[in-house]
Parts: sequence; structure tokens; C-alpha cells
Amino acid sequence: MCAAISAQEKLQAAMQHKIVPNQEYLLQGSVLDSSKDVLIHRLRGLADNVDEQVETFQDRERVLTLGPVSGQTLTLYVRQAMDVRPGMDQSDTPWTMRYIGQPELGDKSRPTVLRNSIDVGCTPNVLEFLSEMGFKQDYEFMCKGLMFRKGRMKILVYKVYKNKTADNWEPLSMSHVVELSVLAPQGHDAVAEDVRNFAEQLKPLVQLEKTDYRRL
Amino acid sequence: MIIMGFSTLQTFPLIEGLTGPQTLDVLHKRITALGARVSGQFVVDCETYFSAPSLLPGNSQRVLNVLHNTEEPASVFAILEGGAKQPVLVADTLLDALLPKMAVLYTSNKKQTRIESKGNRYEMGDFVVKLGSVTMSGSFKGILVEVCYLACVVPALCWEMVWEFMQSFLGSTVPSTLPPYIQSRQNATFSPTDTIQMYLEKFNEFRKQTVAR
Amino acid sequence: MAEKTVESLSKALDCVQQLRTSVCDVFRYMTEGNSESGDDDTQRKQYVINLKETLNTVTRRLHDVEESVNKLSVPSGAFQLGNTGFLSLDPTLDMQVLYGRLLDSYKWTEKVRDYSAFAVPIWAQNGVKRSQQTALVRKRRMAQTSHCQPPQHVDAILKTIGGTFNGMQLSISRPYGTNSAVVQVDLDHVLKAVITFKGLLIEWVLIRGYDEPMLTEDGRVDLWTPSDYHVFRKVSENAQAAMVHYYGPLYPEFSLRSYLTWIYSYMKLFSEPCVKCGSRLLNAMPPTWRDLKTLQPYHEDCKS
Amino acid sequence: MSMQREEKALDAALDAFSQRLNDLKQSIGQTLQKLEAGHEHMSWPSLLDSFALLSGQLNNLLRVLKNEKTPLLRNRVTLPLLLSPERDEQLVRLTEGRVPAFAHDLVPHYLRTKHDPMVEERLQMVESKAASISADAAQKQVTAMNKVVNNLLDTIQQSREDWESESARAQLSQTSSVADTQQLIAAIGTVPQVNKAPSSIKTNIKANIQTHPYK
Repeated sequence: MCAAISAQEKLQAAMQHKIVPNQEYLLQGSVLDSSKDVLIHRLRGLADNVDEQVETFQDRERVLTLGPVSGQTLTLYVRQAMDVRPGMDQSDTPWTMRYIGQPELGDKSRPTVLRNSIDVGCTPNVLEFLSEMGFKQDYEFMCKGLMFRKGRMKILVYKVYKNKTADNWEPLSMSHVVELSVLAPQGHDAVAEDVRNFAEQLKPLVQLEKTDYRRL
Repeated sequence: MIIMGFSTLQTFPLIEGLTGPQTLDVLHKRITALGARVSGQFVVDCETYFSAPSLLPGNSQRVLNVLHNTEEPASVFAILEGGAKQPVLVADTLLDALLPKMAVLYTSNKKQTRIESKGNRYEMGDFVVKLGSVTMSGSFKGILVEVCYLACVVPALCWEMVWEFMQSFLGSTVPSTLPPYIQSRQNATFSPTDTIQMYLEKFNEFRKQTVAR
Repeated sequence: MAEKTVESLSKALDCVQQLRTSVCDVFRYMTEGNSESGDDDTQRKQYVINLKETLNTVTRRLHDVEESVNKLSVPSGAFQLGNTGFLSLDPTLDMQVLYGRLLDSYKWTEKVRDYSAFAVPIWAQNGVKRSQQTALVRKRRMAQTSHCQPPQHVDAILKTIGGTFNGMQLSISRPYGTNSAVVQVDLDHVLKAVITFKGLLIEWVLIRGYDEPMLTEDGRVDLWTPSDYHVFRKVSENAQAAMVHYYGPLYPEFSLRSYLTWIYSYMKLFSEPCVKCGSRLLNAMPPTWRDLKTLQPYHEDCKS
Repeated sequence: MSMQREEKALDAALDAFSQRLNDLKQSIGQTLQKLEAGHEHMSWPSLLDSFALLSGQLNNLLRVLKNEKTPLLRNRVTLPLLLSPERDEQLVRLTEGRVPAFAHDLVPHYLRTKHDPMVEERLQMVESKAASISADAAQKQVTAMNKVVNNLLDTIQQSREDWESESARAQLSQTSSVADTQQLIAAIGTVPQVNKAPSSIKTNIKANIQTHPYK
């Protein structure tokens, strides 16, 4: 008779065998609104989803922080999909909370930024739950844009909106953010090279680079 | 969310002069004599985290319980106690990977607080019975019996029938009224989070027991 | 024409028979020989004359046979079934058998046709008089329309009947054309039913649990997938039996109302005890049967 | 003695040679297989890879052939000693089923040192045609040819310069802005937390000190 294994033990085993994709290889950049269509056009040619309609998304993202205790804080990004797909109720749309670890820039030889990323799907009461836990909302923003795929790579082109009052969202800057990322289990450094190669193909339209957060 | 019938949960006292495993064996014989058959094993486990002392204003404390149920293998349940409300968050299993990231803010002492109910799962018609032996930090604490009627989701509609079923193998230990947790929501649709909340309630009772056998 | 042929055939057969007897006579006469002893000339002469006489008879009879055979019409070629005759010419071995079988079955059907042709007048004389037949002739003609009603009419009736049950909701859709309504019945939080109508006649019914999906993945009403739960599969079975019981094309509204009342009696499926054994559970099942007249709950095994 | 040495060198050379040939044969086989079996899913780069491999191996082969240490093979004679129309199993095995018998109709093909007569004839024609032109005329044609080629080269270089300056100008028209990038990335908040990283030992002690509500 096989003993029932708890879900937690399974996950731990999965983590130990490094098969949970929790490492994100990332390059970021931006494109001016005026050149966005050129970029989209090029991406449509390069990415996998040629035949299908390009996937759109609109997410509202809240940034919540817990702490500090002993100088340590925890920041979570709670994302709510705002675009209701046909046949779906607003209450059915998924919520996710995301943890993003300290980005590692590495030296020149490393092609992308590497950071820990854990995306947890959850019920819509997540905001209430986190605030009961002691999380405080820092700020929030809205992302609206397009998503492309190329193999395991995800390419996002989106506009960022900020709000001064509750429902008054204003676009931030005259550019769209361009993000190139792959989620992979630990130690799959080879995919980073793919990310860099893809970024090369978008030059000189967009300069996708390792963002040095300390200099921001 | 998937609705999966109506569950009720009760402790079963050890039979006079018998150990935990022996009592479970008696129950096993009774229920298989009724015609139920074993359909595998189940585990419900609970891990508890405590908020760091200075985290919340006024030094109030929150207790974060993280529960897993083999019946809902893709979900993790988080229940927060200590505040005005007692919210339940259902998340996917990656939540377990997130918890270590808040180790300083919410701490846990795994060896001492981990509690679980584990045992056989039986099926009979539309009934599912789970005979769980409860262990906390490795030592036996008692027996929890979960009885689930899959075909009905409103407790008030089928409680008497479920009660009749439970009596057939648990005898006089079955309380004649609904468990307090269900009583307040007996006309609502039952959901897996309700089951998990009842488990947490029972786990907390076991933790409070001063005499552990 | 055929009768004539048969007549002449039987005549010809008679002639052949007579011919055979006369030939037999000749041989018998010859084997007997001249029994009279002595070699009387007159006797011998008499014997020859007698033999001649019998031989003459044979010739006459033969003549008769020939005559009657000539009267018979020549059969028109081989017996063939139109183009299928070519089947017998098929060179492949296993095909050749086919033609023989075809002929066999042709003969069989011919026979069946003949027999039934005989049977019809006989039965027509001694008809089994079913009790309702004569009484219902007129009403049946009136009722023929109950399977074919304008959709607005059906909707209106369903709405008025459905409105009388507290806690039971009916929702009507017509995914398969205007004449067949599909009605989803929500009975409180106890069960759901899909009832398929043709006009006002119930064609099919299926019961599922309150938490089970009623639509297929492509968004149509699911008429066929049975419930996952034992109890609702049993109730479904019983509901299909009751559907037959309440079938009444003459008074469709009445039978529909009765049927819905019967379904409505499942309101307390999980809480009412069986009236026979007094308990709620038997073999881990609630009382899944409702008496068709009294609507009282019974267990499957208690209902008889 | 020298005879022996020569023999040895020859053996070695032949060994090396047959090994290279085998490699080449295998690669050709693989390429053919790729073309036959997988041409639907085959990508152009992978085909190019296969060809690159073939040409590399061919070069290897030629290098061995031209190596100083390789004795001059052309001084050697290969001579069929025994022809037989009978099927020779060993030969079949050696040639992987290609040559069943060392017979009269096949041997001339396999041991041929000259070109096909048809090819030879054509070569002859071209050579005779070339010889029919006088040295002067040939020289003139060469200069004319050089002139044309040089002109062409100039033109290409010119247009390349034009094109590059154009694309440089295109680059000047901005498509992205570093300032915007920084502003946006700061806004979506992947700015790391200030982390003074207290040692984990310390926090563990803290957890133990804390009074436990269930104990």
C-alpha cells in the first residue's frame, strides 16, 4: 500500500530536484510610442504566435510590503487581470501574487539578469488576506499591452499607467516597456543565451539590457 | 471552484482499553462490514507560522496556518487567525515555495507545530469516509473521522441522513446536532475551504489538550 | 392464366400416369405369358391379340401425353431476378454463392408476402378487439397534435405549470430546432434535471446533482452524460420509468403537470425517511423512489 | 630495408586514407538520410551544417593525399588478379552489399583511373578551343575582364557606403529612450528592497524565545 504523500513534501522534492521553474532570466528596455508599431510588426514576424491573434492583457498590479522586522521586508506584487475574457465572470479572473528576489546582474559574461520569481495563483480575497497579515500597499499601477511567445521565451510590450485618484489612470512617459523573460528551473543557464540572441534581433529598435537597479 | 459535497468532522474517543491503532482497526472492521471499501490514503496536514513580535501595531499577533489536503492536491489553504476576521486564502502549491521567503516575518518551528491527520479513505455509494490518526510532532494525539456526502452541497438538506450513516459505524459518539462550525452556515453551499476550516478547528483542539496520550 | 397452366399441367401429369400404368400392364401381361398348357393355336392367337390390344392402349396413351405436353406453354427462359442475374456470372468464387442466397431470400419474402396476404382477411374477420380502440378513434385524431405545438404555446404552458412549484425553476432553451424544447429544472439545492420535449410530449429526462455541470464544453445543454453520483443515476432511472408512466398524449398538459409534481416530490430527497422501513439510508442510498400515486418516498428495495 | 620502410609508410598512408574515406562515406550517408527522412522538418542551417561537415572531411582527405609523408600513390599500380563472375560473400560484406562479385562488367568501372570517355571528349574540345586563341588575344580578354570586375566592385562598394550612411541616419531617428526606460522600470517597481540581511542564526534564536501560544 503506498502511503499518501502530502503536497508539501512533493513540492519540496520538486525543489530539491530543481524542476520548479522559479528562476527568471530577464532583459528590459523600452520603445517610444511612435515606434511601437514597428516593434510589434517585427515581433509578429519573429515570435511563435504568428497565425493566431496576438494575446493582449491588462493587469492591475498592487505592490505590498510587509515589515520591516530586523531590517527585513517582503514585497509582493499582487496582480489582477482586468480584461474579462468572453464567457468568464469578473470573479473568475485569476489573481496572482508574485515574489521577486534580489536580481543578480553578474559580470559581463552573463547575458541576462537572473532573479528568483515565484508566481502563486490564488483566490480574489488575497488583498484582504495580505492586509490582515500586516502587508501595507506601497503603490499600484496598471499594465496594458501585448504578449508574444518564442519557445519558452515570453515577450511583453506594455504601457504603464499610474493613478492619482481612484479611477483616473494616466499613462506614464511616452514609451512602452519591453520585457524579455524566461522562467526556468535552477541551473538552466543555457536559456539565457537564447534571450540575448533574441534581444540582438530587436536592435537597434529597442535596446534590451540588464537593468542595474542600483543606478535607478 | 470545485464543490465537493458536504463533509462533517468529529473526534472519535479511544475505545476503553484499546490503543489508537487498535481502535482504528475496530472502526475499519465496522465500516468494511457495512460494505465500504478502501479507496486509498489521505493526509490533511497543517503547518503554523507566527508573526514576528514587532510586525503588527500594538504587538498583536497573527497566526498563519497553512494546510494541505490530498483531496485537493493542487491547492494550498492558508488561514489567518488572531485578527478580527479569519480569512481563508486558497492558492496553488507554489505558495509553499513562497513561505520560506518570509521566514523572519512569519516564523515557524516545524518540529513542534506540524500536525496532521492521516489514514485510510473509504468509499461507499456516494459517501466518503476518512479515518485519520492525528499526530503532532510525531506523537499520536487521537482519531479524527471525516464523513463526506458527495451528492449534496447544502448541510441542512442532508444532515439527518449523514447523521444516520455516521451512527451506523460510530455509534453513540455522534453528536445529535451539527458541528458548531457548520451550524451557522447550514443553508449555504459547502466548499472545500469549509472542510479545511473544520480540520483547523479540530487541530487546534488537539493542540490545546494538555494530556497527550 | 396461371390457373390454366396449372390445369393443363395436372392433366398432362395424369396422362403420364396413365401411360405408365398401361406400360406396366404390357409388361405384366408378358411376364405372365401363356399360362394355358398345350399349344392350341387359337389360344396362342388370342394371346397375341390381347398383347396387341394392350400395346395399342400404350400408343394411345402416349399420344395423349404428347398432346397435353404440346398444350403446355414453353416457360420463358431461365428464372431470373432482373440484373441480379449477372451476379451468378461473377467469376469470383465467393460471389457465386451470393446469387443462390439471393434467390432463397427472394423465395422467402415471396412466401411471407403470400402468407400475410392470406392472414389479412382472416384477421380482419376475427379482429382482437382491444378495449379502447373503438372508444378512442375520435379522440386520438384530436390528440395527434400534442407532439407538434407552436413554441410560444409550449413556453406559455411550461411557464404557467412551472410557476406553481415553489423552489423549482424551469429554464427553456431550444438548441435543436423550434419543435423540441430542452427544459432545465433546478429543484432547490437538491438536484437538476434536463427534460427534452417534442411539442408537449416528454422525450427524455436526465437527473444530475446540484453541483454538476449542465452544459457541455462547447456551451450546449448536455442531454446525455449521466451523473457521477450513484443516487442521481438511480433517480434518473426512476424518472425515466415515471416518464413512461405519465405518458399521455391525449391530455399533454395534465400529464406534464403530473410529471413535474412527481419530480417536485424529490424536494426532500436527502431528508425524508422511507415510509416502509422508516430509515433514511439503505445500502448507503436515500429513498430514491417516489410512489407514482401517493408520491411517498421508498427505498429502491422497499418499493415493491 | 628501405623497401620495408616504404612498405610501412604505404600501409600507414592507406590506413589513414581509408579511415578518412570511411568518415566521409558515413557523413554522406547521414546527409542523405536526413534529406530523405527528415526533409519536412529540416532547417536550412542544419543542411548547411551537413554540407560544411562534408567539405571539411573532403579537405582532410585531400590533405592526407598531399602530405609529404604520403608516398606517391600515382606510382603504384592496382591490378586485378582474379576476376570471377561468382558471388563472393566476403566482398559483399566488405562493400556493404554494393558489389556482389568481382566480375568483368564491374571491375573496369571500379578501377578506372581516367575520366569517363564522354567527359574526356568534352575536356578535349574546350582545351582545343582555348589553344586556338593566340596569346595576345587571350591577354586582351583578361585585361578587359579585370576592368569589368573592378568596375563592378567599385559600384558595389559605393552603394554599400550609401546604404550604411542611410541606416546610420535611420539610427539617428530615435526609437527608444534610456530615460524613459529607467523611469518605467523604476515605476513597475522591480527595485530591490533594502536588505540589511540579518544573519539567519539570529532570527532563529528570536523564533525560539518567542512565547508559543499552544504550549
